[in-house]
Amino acid sequence: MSKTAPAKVDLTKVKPYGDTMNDGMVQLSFTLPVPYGEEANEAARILAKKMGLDEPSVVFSKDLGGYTCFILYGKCQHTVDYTSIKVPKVEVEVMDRLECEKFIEENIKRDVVIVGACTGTDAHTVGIDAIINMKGYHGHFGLERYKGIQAINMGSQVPNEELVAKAIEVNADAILVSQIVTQKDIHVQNLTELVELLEAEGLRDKIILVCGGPRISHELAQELGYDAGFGPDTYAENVASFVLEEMVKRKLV
Amino acid sequence: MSKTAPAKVDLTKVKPYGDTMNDGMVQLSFTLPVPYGEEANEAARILAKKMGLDEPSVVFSKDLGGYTCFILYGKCQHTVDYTSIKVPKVEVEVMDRLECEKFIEENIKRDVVIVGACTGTDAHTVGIDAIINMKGYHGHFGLERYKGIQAINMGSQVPNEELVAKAIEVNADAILVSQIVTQKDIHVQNLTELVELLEAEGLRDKIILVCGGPRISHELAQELGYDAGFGPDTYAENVASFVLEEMVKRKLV
Amino acid sequence: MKSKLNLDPKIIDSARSSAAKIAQDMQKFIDRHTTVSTERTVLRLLGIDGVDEYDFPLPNVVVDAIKDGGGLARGAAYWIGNAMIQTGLSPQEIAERVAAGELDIMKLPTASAKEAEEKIMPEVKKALKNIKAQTEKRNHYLQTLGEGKQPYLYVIVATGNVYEDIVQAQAAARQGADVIAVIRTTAQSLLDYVPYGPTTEGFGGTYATQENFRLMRKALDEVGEEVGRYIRLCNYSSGMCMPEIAAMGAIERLDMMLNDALYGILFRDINMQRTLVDQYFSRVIIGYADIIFNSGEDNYLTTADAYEEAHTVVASQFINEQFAVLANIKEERMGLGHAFEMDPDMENGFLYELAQAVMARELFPKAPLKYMPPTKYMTGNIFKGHIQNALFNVVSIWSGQSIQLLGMMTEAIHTPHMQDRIYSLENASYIFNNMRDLGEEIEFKKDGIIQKRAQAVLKDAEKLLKEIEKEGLFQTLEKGKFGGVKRPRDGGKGLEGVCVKDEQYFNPFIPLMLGGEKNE
Amino acid sequence: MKSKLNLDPKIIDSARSSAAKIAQDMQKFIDRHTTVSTERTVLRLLGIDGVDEYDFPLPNVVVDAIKDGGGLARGAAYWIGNAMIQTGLSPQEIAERVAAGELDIMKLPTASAKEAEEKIMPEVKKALKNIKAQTEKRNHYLQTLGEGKQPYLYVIVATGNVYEDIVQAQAAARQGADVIAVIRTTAQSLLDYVPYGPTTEGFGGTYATQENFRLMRKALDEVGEEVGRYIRLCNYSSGMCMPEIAAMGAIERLDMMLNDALYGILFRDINMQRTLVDQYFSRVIIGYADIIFNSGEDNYLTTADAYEEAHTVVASQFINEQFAVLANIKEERMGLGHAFEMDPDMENGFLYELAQAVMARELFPKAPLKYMPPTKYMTGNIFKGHIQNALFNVVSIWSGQSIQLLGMMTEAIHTPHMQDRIYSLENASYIFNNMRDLGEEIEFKKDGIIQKRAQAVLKDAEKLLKEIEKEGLFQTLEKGKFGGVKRPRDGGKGLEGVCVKDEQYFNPFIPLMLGGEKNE
Ligand code: B12
Ligand code: B12
Ligand SMILES: Cc1ncc(COP(=O)(O)O)c(C=O)c1O
Ligand SMILES: Cc1ncc(COP(=O)(O)O)c(C=O)c1O
Repeated sequence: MSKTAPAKVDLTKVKPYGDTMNDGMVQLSFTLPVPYGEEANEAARILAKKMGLDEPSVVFSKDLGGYTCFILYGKCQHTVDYTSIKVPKVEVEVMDRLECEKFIEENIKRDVVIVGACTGTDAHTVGIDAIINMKGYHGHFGLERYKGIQAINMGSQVPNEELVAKAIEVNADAILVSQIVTQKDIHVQNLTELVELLEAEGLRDKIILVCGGPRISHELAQELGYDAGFGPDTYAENVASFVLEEMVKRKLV
Repeated sequence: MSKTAPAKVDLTKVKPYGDTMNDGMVQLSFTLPVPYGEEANEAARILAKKMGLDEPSVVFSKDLGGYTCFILYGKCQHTVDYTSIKVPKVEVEVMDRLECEKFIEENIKRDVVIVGACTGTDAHTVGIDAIINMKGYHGHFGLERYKGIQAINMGSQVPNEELVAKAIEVNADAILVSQIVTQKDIHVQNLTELVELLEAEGLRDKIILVCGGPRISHELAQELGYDAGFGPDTYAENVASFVLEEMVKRKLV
Repeated sequence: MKSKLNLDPKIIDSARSSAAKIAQDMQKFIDRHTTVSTERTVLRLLGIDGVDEYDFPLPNVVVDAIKDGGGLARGAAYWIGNAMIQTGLSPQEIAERVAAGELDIMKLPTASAKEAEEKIMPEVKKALKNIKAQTEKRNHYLQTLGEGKQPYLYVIVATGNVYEDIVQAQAAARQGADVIAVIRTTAQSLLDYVPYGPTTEGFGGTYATQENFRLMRKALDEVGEEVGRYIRLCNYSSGMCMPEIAAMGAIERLDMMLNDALYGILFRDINMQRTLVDQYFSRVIIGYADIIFNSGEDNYLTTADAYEEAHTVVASQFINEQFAVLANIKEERMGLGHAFEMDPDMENGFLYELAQAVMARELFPKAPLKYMPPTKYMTGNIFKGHIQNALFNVVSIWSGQSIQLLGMMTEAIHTPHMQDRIYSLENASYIFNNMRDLGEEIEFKKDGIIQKRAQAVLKDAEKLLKEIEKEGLFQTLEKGKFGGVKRPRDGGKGLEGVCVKDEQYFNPFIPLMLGGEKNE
Repeated sequence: MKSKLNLDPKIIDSARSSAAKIAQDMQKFIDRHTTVSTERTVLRLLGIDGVDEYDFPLPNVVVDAIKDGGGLARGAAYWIGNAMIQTGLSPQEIAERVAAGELDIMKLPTASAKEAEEKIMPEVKKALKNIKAQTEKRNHYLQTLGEGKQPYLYVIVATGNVYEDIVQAQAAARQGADVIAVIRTTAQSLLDYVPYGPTTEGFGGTYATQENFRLMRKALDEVGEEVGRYIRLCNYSSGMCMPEIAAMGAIERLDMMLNDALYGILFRDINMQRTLVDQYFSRVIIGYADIIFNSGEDNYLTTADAYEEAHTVVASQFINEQFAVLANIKEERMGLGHAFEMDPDMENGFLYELAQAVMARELFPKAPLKYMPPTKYMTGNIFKGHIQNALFNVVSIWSGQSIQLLGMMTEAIHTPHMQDRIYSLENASYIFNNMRDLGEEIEFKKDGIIQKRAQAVLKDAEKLLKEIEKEGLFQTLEKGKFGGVKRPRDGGKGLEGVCVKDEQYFNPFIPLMLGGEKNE
């Protein structure tokens, strides 16, 4: 019985934690297109080893008829240097609704026009409604409720062309795009197409372009040429704060 | 709309199957000893990338207070050559109870003596009872029921020394060891110690040595110096068939 | 049977009678109109199939020609009958020539409506006979192979590739699935035509085409024989092509079809006039083909709150029931929809879900209720999600639901992977077996939380139905009473495909399907 | 309260009265005997602690000396009292000198028993005061911080390293755990001594040492204040050192202790005479310290069939209740054990589990029942396992259990990883909240499957108790009536530590704990 305290984490070499520091324990589940049996289990173990998991153990496998699914545990040997991680985040001081309204009054001094839509063939409006509609989400009012913001929700299944046309028509300061369906990266296509359209119209620099959805990160948004991206649990005030501060920053007031 | 049938599996390059051949989809769950947040998610993604998973996506993470647990999906890029897999298996024609009894009558012509125990500090007797006791398991009678086999179940928590002493005392043909607890590889220690004891007594070659338990594979058993290892869902007839045929093969009759 | 919820039969009757009036009122509107897709359906039933050189379906080519020629008000049946008389060609040949630009059926001499109807009657009868043969084949399978216990285990496949779907569907059937639904590709419901042939590319689903139906039907028959259980096939006929897809389903022996105009209006922004007219013919076909239809009330709870708006589901179920009555669908084929969508963090939420499910069972005792899993409050936490699905399964077996759409623990993440489906099947099979007779065993405390909740929801539903009875269904939809979604009467997609019938209009299938052959 | 199961009160009374006779009969045997661990416990309570140069605990050193000197029959209290009189040293000093070989307490002049008892009485009182102070501290916490709702969420930690355990225990408390149990290292229960100091190496569990208790208690008090909820600490006192560990638990303010001689006999092969004698003193301590004890009937169902042998659980619960009564434990502290262990593939298995759980609640209405999760039929399929645990949680909230040992989906694989525990807590918290008042709402059909099952099990339990009453408990255990495990009366570990008391024997703690100070 030694009497030492447990190992402290080395943040430059982080490993998964099962019940002991650095035991590396990871659970996996997947299916292989091979027939059920000992050989299938071995295939699963070999795969896990290739992933860098020591002592892979198939704790369950099941015959799916030509396919086999597995549950497997193993000890991950890779490490991550946590200290060197920098995640791009929307850099903005979040203001609540009243603060946003005051900000507009003081810094923008006119109505801000925002157009939003769920584009392409995507019919999932709950997300964009949560941001724009009066009622909002989880007790946070939507943009329609903001004095000084004129918000237009175009709803679902809006072609990018229509969205751009509307933005031009109302002279929008910002466009908000929602993308929920991500199968086969359809959102990436859709979002990219919008940027191209805006660029073709010479509008890209004059407008603040924001996207959101459960699989959208700020990083992805920036890669695709957006000013910001918002993921799950976003509220109107997050978006409003960003748009307003960005307008001032980019002198679009 | 192309009109081709889906990709057939290439068994030399098998990848996980989510909903399309070779999409590589794998689910992972683990904990990292880092505080909850975007950086933690990124750490999880980096780790997954090191495991060879493309497009790792953290679909859930939770704050455990200084620790964060994750659920993650990603696309495994490793492949396995299924065609080259050979799994060592207990090579035996499984005889049912009556066949075993006949085999003894015809080929051994005397009572076979088998001693079994759950060794070390392990108190899980259900497994060894399933193999040895009259009643058996899932409708398969245990060895006590076999005519021509004299089976002795020493029960749980049996020190290796006592087991060897008993085997000597009754002049056992085979020893059956059960190991259920595998925490910190205690079963490996325990099983190894028994082999060493038997070797020290000069008994190893004169006895058939078999182990079993939910985490025992034939491969592991052989590595540890056993003649065979049996995992989950073993019945008495599997063990009996092996022991009897091995006795004849090794001329221990 | 005594009501376990102590529901007041007078309120039930009152709600039902309001719903009947709402449906009858709408039926008057429906009876005056036809649509492009209704007419394309007539053509499909008459055997017109295939595509032109631009991959455009022949039924569309012909109906567009009729419409452009100003003849839609008389109905496609008339024009085909007339063309047959004038050219001596079969409907398919006529369509092909129209597509090739070789024939303008609007420029032919015109026979009387009666003559045209008589001319096509043999084709009509043939179509009906084929459909009946499919019904008999299904019955034969059911008698010889048998079927799974209720609640049926219903899973979806959605790879986009019909051949990949088949692999997964067969695997699921082997693991216990009773019903396989092939989810359509995103936005197919907005297409004003039905794609053609086998398809291998779709987003979040696979195109509904007749060939895909046929391929999957065959695969399920095969695996059904293998597992000794008839495996039902389901697809979607809501949307712009309601009756066409219903007809394809009837021809290819689908067993179940999602079919709900209200769904199209609210969740696909399809014009309400268009789709309510379409719905009628589609349901007549479904009724005739002995297909179970599934309505989409469950969807209301994805946009509105499941606790607050529970009564809208009940009200809509009553309306859907009455629409089905008018289309001569048997009670035993009315797969009215509802769902387990309350916030899992709600204290006693399970009790409210249970109250709702038992109530649905009592209100529609013979209906094969379609019970939808939690979706809205599913998260990336697949372990929690698996438990949410478990409670959903508990409510289902307890309350005696009929069709159990299996919840997938990955609902918030992706359309199901092969293993997701297997673990879901396991979840439901375990619970259904382990709790088999629970419903029989249990009584609810008089005036307890459960009874009171059910009574209150029923009362609210009755109230809403009375309002709708007064205002009419169109106006109700304009006000956003269902799912919190407002739709203008003249908005949405497809209004241009609606047309008022002229006096000579006829659709030879409807009368025969409703009463004629059916009861032969 | 009316029985929901329509249980016959006469049968209940009969079963209880048989159990009382069984316990009283055994108590006669107990009263005639003492054991080495009972005597070591007296020493520990008198303040003797620490180890000798070979890491051997001083209580063992002293009791071994007494035993070797032939003095065990008179009790360690006498010999210490006498040594105090003769040497003027404190108990701890005496022990240290014995260990150092400087003092042979068996060779000292001997005072009378009365004198010896008087001499140690101040030490005894001090010990009791310390324990009472801990009880008061617990009550204070409960009053100021409050506690979680029942069923308490009970999770285990088992890393082998007390510091690692602390990390995990605190994380679990933050995620909602109400009780933390530190599983002991494999086979500690077979050690005839209690290890000393903080420990960091164990297999499948962490050594139960007084220092480990203290460290964990402190950690839980801290996190309790952080989360605003008193977090209970549980450990195991079954085994070779039952009363010693109970005493350590009383001193370090454990709130719950697994404590069951039958468990030790059946599942650890500890000699029945030894452990039944030990159990008595351990329960007296537990009762005095206001600790909840947990009995181990759940274990029977891991070796015997849960459906067939359900009545043995009930019979054993009645016996454990009566043993507790004799040790002056309040009903409110009787954590009788039972479990959800039927084969998940059994049709209507849920109904039988529910019947059993509701019955346990009705038979022992005030007892903080300890309900154990599925273990035997757990497999490597963690998804299925998570659902098995969900149904277990459903039964628990429905039937009003008190202490919910959370099932881990990885039960068949490993002792819990940090995340396993979190997902289990989520599972139970979700279900308990979502079904909070279900039990209140539900009545069972008269003479339905559930009522009949409960009645039959109760009847069988009564019958078994009558048999045991006739044969005696020792003989019953020899016959393998519990858990299907047979144990000989003179077999197993530890018989050599049992000894018949002589007439001058005294244990100063028992009378005071039973009646004296307790009611002051
Ligand atoms: C409700 C729902 C529906 C409803 C939609 C009703 C409606 N009017 O919206 C109905 C029933 C119609 C539906 C249909 C379909 N659905 Co759907 N649906 C869902 C479901 C259950 C919930 C989505 C939701 O409402 N979330 C709640 C909102 C509040 O969250 P959110 O969208 O993430 O929004 C938040 C943030 O992301 C962010 N945000 C979102 N947008 C924006 C935009 C901006 C600018 C900003 C700043 C922020 C922001 O802020 C919001 C608030 O915090 C999900 C599963 C799930 N549990 O997630 C599946 C899901 C999204 N659906 C899916 C699919 C495939 C479909 C169908 C395509 C299926 C089919 N083939 O028929 C159809 C067709 C729809 C279509 N063409 O798009 C898949 C998508 C898979 C994928 N990853 O691609 C999911 C994940 C289900 C699944 N596992 O298959 N669905
Ligand atoms: C029942 C049980 C107990 C019972 C045991 C009663 C008894 N008399 O056996 C009790 C309650 C006493 C118990 C106690 C403990 N248990 Co326990 N227990 C289990 C449980 C629930 C089931 C095991 C079982 O009976 N399986 C059924 C049998 C039939 O299967 P089997 O053993 O695999 O045997 C089959 C094959 O493996 C094979 N086989 C097995 N042996 C042999 C031998 C030969 C020669 C052959 C040919 C074949 C063969 O054939 C058998 C039939 O097909 C498992 C969890 C689980 N669901 O698996 C935990 C489990 C095994 N226990 C565990 C632990 C840690 C303990 C404790 C150490 C906890 C503690 N610290 O107090 C204690 C102490 C026990 C000890 N010292 O060993 C862990 C082990 C973790 C690990 N991997 O190391 C498990 C996995 C639970 C967990 N997640 O923590 N346990
Ligand atoms: C009634 C009904 N029809 C159709 C659908 C699906 O239609 P689409 O193919 O438009 O997504 C649903 C979806 O949930 C539905 O509930
Ligand atoms: C009553 C009782 N005591 C003790 C234990 C554990 O004891 P051990 O430390 O011997 O494993 C258990 C285990 O489940 C139990 O039920």
